Amino acid sequence: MNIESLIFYGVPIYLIVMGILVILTTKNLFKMLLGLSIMDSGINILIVALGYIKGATAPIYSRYPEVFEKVVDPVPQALVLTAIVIGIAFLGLGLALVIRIKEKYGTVNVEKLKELKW
Amino acid sequence: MVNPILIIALLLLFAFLMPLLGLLHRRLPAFATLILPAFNLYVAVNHFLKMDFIPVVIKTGGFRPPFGINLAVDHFSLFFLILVNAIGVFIALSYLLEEQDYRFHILFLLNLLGASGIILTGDLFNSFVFLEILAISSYALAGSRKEKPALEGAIKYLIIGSIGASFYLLGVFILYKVTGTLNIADIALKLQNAKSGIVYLAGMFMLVGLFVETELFPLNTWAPDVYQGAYNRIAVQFSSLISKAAIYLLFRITFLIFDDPLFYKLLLVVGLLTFVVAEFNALAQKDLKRMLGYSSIGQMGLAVLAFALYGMISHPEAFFAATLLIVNHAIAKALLFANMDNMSENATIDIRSVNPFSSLMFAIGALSVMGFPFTLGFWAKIEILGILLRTNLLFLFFLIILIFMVEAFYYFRVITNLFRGETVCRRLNPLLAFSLVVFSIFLVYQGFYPIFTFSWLNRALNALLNKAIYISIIAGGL
Amino acid sequence: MYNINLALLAILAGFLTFFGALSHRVLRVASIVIGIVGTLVFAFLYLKPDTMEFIRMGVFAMSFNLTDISRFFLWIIISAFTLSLLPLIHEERSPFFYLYYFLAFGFASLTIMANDLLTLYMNFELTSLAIFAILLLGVRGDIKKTALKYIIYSLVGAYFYLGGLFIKFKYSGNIGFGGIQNVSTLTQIAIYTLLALPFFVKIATMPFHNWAPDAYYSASDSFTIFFSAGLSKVGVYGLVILMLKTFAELFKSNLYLPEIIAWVGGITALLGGIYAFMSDDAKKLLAYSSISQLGYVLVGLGLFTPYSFSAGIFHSVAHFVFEGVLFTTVAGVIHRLGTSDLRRMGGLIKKMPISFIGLLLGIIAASGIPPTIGFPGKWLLYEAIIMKGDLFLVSLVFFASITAFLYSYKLVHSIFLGKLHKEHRDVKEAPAGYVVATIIFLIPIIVFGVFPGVIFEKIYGFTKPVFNHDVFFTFNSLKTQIGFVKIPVAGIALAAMFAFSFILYLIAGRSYRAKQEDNYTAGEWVDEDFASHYAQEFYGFMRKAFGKLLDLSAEKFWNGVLTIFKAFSELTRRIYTGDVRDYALYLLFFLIVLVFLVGGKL
Amino acid sequence: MKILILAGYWILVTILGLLYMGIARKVTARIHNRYGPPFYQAFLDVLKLFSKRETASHGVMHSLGPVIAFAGISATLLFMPLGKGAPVLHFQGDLFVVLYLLVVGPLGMALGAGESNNPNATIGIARALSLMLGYEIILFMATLPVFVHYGTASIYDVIVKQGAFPNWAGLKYPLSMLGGLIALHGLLGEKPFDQPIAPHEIASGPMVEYGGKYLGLLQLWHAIGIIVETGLFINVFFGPQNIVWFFAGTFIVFMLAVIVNALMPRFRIEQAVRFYWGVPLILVVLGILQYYFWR
Repeated sequence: MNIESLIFYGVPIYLIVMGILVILTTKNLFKMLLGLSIMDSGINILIVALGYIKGATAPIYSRYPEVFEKVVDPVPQALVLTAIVIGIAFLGLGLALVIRIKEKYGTVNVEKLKELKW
Repeated sequence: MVNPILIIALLLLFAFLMPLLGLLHRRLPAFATLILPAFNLYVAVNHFLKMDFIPVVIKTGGFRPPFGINLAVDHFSLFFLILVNAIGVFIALSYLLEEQDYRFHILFLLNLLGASGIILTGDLFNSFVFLEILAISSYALAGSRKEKPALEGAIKYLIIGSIGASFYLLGVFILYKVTGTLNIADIALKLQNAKSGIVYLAGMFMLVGLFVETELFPLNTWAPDVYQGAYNRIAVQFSSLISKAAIYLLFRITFLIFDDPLFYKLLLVVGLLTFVVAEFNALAQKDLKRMLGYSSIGQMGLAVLAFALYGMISHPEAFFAATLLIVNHAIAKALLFANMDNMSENATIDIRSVNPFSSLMFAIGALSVMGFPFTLGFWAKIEILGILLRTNLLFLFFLIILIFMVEAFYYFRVITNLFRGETVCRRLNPLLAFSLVVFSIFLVYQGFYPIFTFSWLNRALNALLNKAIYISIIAGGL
Repeated sequence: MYNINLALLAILAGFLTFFGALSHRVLRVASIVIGIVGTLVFAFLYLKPDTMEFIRMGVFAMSFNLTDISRFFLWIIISAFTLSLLPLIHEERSPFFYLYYFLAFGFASLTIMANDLLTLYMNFELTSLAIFAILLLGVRGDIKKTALKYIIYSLVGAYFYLGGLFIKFKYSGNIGFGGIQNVSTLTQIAIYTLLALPFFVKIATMPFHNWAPDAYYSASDSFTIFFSAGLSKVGVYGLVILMLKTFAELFKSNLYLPEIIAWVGGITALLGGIYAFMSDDAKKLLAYSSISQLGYVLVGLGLFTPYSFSAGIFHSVAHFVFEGVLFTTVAGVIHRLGTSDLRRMGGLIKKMPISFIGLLLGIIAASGIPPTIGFPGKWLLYEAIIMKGDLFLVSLVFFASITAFLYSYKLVHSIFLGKLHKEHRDVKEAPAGYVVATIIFLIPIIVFGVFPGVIFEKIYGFTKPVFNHDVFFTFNSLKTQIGFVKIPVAGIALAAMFAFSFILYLIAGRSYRAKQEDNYTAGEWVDEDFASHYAQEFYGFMRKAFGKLLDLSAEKFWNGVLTIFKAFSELTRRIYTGDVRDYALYLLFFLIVLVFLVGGKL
Repeated sequence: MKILILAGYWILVTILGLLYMGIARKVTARIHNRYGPPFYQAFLDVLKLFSKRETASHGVMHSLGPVIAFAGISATLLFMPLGKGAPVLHFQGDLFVVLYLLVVGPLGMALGAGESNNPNATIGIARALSLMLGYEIILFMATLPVFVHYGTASIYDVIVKQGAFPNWAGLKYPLSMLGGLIALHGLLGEKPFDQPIAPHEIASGPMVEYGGKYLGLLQLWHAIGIIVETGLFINVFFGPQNIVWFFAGTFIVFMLAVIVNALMPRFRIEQAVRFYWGVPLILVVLGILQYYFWR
């Protein structure tokens, strides 16, 4: 386990765990969404890290075939780009919902959001 | 034949055009939401009838599979496409005259887009994108009713759903990392013989994402809240459209990629748990919609259970039962939830004032869900009991029968109350009434003479079962 | 003309009556009459043995066959149905009621014509559903609870039946009525129990009888005629067909199963009788009497000797006749009085003489006194049990038959004898429909009572192939290895002695008509308001004699079962705490479990 | 011819029955240390009752009740063999015919008494019917092993098959015989089982509203009833080989009952029923077990 892989894998996993911990512990809905976002970022970073090839360059189309051997896999990055967009969409929607909830309930405390249960 | 890619394209186009249409005429968006699923339905049926059993690959951007994003169309996906779009037509038609913001129609179209996309796509990452489109529009739809319960349900769904979706993405990526491709058929081809442990892990991650959408225990915690809180038409969408598209994906990738006893066992246990817990919970409910929601969950569990029995008996009857159950449930639950519009708001199981028409519709829907003879549900029940008996698990067999009794109890409790209540004739939405009648007639007619459903289902399942052809045609890049 | 067109005809007539009832009273009556005539004409002209099938799906085809057995029971149902329609003419009900009524008949007849277990199941379920709908249109009592109870009992039975059907299919490879080979006895018994359960429920065998008193009590009065006299025969038919066609070998070879079933029947007969004479409502009393009498039928069928089996089937015919007349006359009385409470009736003999005669002969038949239709079945049943050698069972059955005297007398006394209440002074005889039905019912009570051989001959037709036994009857006498009875002799002896003592009565001086209040009252003055009708707590002292026995309640038991289910559901629903953090935790746990699942493979 | 013989037997039984009743009154009186009426008092009673000029009736059923009662018991008599060789209708029916015909009489009387609108009458009948739950089953279970032992349900066949003294069924099945005797006591309605009549309580119950010819018919019914009921017991357990034995047997059994009657107080009705479900039930169950295990 070298320092590189520690950063590559440790950081995103740390982020994922932190995100989940935030979701599990906070009472604040807003913070919960932040936790979700953190977790999302962690997963995105993990994907990018997994797709990285050491010493390779960006996967930009080139006329010189020798460049192809040294580019990283473009697919994970494309995936992550899409995932980021999706993440933003859900975060925006979630925040909108939180605002609505604040209007209706007067609070963003999840413990107060237990009208529907059992 | 019309290119199925148009389904996705047109849905997306009109979703963007909605504000414009809304400017032209306030009724125009509603009509657009009717015409699009109707068009989709036409395309799907057309393909279903004219296609032979070989799946068709629709290339996008000129790449041949396994490169590029492509649509893989066979009878199985078309069957689900027909189902989903039929429900879409049903919803759009029923609520054609209802005053709604155009933004609502955008969400509806996006939802339909997500569902259709999941069903049509042949690409794993693409499926993730469509799943997210489906999910996000669902969150919005669930919260579209600006009432406390709806918002509460929506935010719960949003949180659980996005955690699940993140893991789905992770799973997809791990698969990509192992196989180097995102094409479902290609992945299946490469994983056909050797599956390493990491593939199992990927599968589990993906299943977590899918279980949320297919409302399986213990990830279905959001579902009853959404069913209870959302508009009735949204509840219809959840029970008959969203979860059905998700279960298609579950079936497809489980059978195609993770065709392994471990997965079937997992699905069996999860399906059974879902079924048992949900049906028992329904027994204890006071709120009618919540009860129906639990019943929906239970039916999904039963369908997954039936599907998972394939791992034990290796007989296509398992798929047949599962799919038949899904069809029956989609239609019957659409009937039940849409019918809730004719009843008083926040109806409890002790509902009293109701008009005779909606009582009748409720009864037909409930009888079909229960699997009463001469409804479509009867055949589903027969098939499920049949495959359960094939497994020699007599305990399971009788457990399911016992749960059927529980189900009968809580449904008949409501039916009893409905038919004894003093009748108050509320004004019926004529279009809704029309579609309810069409669906109930379908259920009863197919109960008498299910040849139509059976033959279409058989065609669909032939396509699913011919895994080798699917893989060779699509991954082979013909 | 297919036989199943009978059901189609009934459904058609049901819709006709539905629209008739919607429009005008006269049209309603006319369409009911059309229903009666149509059913009878079809039954007489077109019922013939044939088989047909449609909707073939894999191993399943919906098939119908009018065998001798089905024809026998079909005739009972047709008779009960048409006769119960006569009183129905006078009942003004919701249009749907008539529709369901005809539907119940249609599906019941299809059930009986079914040629395989699944077809039988489908039509049986729909019969239950139609009855459920009728019960929802009940007239008194806790209707919702009653209807729910009925359908749940029926469905529980039916679902077990479905389970049994599949297991039978697994072992025998078909869902016809054919037997099962090469299967252990225990499995066969299990399959039989599952398959027979809905029919036990239908004939209200204890402990599955709870729905019956409530259902009979709350249902419309003319429907109960059909319900008890006709529809319960669907259950009897089911048991008969299972025993004769599917499990004949099992019943012949197994020592314990026949005994157990017969004992269940005997206990049902006894407890049904006891509950009958302890109940204070006419309809509930009759309901329990119906349960009790069907208990004898079950004893006969269960014991599975040629004599007992014939006796059981004969007694089910008798049950149809006397329960029919009892329910008809009681329905007439309730129609006039507006109450079914025995404590609020009394002294109607002068007001409703024909109903009285009907009820009297009904209870005589129910008690099994010769020469009525109740006698031959019971006689043969006793002899059969004695021949089988189970002396305790025959004692039990005899004990049960004594209870029949108690509830019979309570019924007839509380309604027709004793003091006429003031407010009933202007009560008239029951309307024509009731009277006509009563009179028609009375004919078979006597005719088949004196000449039981007519029915036994039909029964012999389908028991012969199974038991291969000799003819034990002539048209008016029965003979077993241990006994013999020539019923007309008993009848003639009774009649002659009656004539003689009547002459004695005539020549012995006049009698004058005393007023009702003109009584021996130990010196007290009695006027019209004096409450001298003994109907409250008629057998109240028996409460002390029975002690704890009356506290035995199947209802409590089943409620306990339901409570367990509900408690379990209260437990499972706690999983859904409503807190989204818990939900996230579940997700995480589930994920960890999944990871552990694949842990070994990593 | 046959009918004449039947009629002769019927008249004989009626006369003897009335005689038994008279003697019973005498015996009871002597036990009570009274002088008592003459032994032919019952005849006088019946004659007197039938010669009454006018009788009160409460309605058709009230009038017909005693008629049916008398007809029922008479018809039963025709099916009851009077010992071996007595030509009656026994070959046309067996035990169960007798048991069910035996009910016609009480039923008729119950119907008649019911119409009288006197609660005492109905109470008496309710008690009588309830008491049946006690003794009938005991009587039935007592006779059962005997019938099964001889493989027949015909009373006459039982008489013929068991033969004379040492072969009496009552000696083969003493426990059943004892149970049967106790049951017979209830059947006869003697104390402590006279709750249906209970003169001091409910004014002789069902008979309360009857007088004149109705009571006369009921007296005749009672007279025949005594012979039929005790006769059933005698026929089954002591196989009387000729008609003299039959009447002697019935007389002895009846006198036994009368003596017990004279000495006993009365049970409450539920006590009486419960009494039958106690010791007598055990006796007859043992009798049946004896048939199974120690024939």
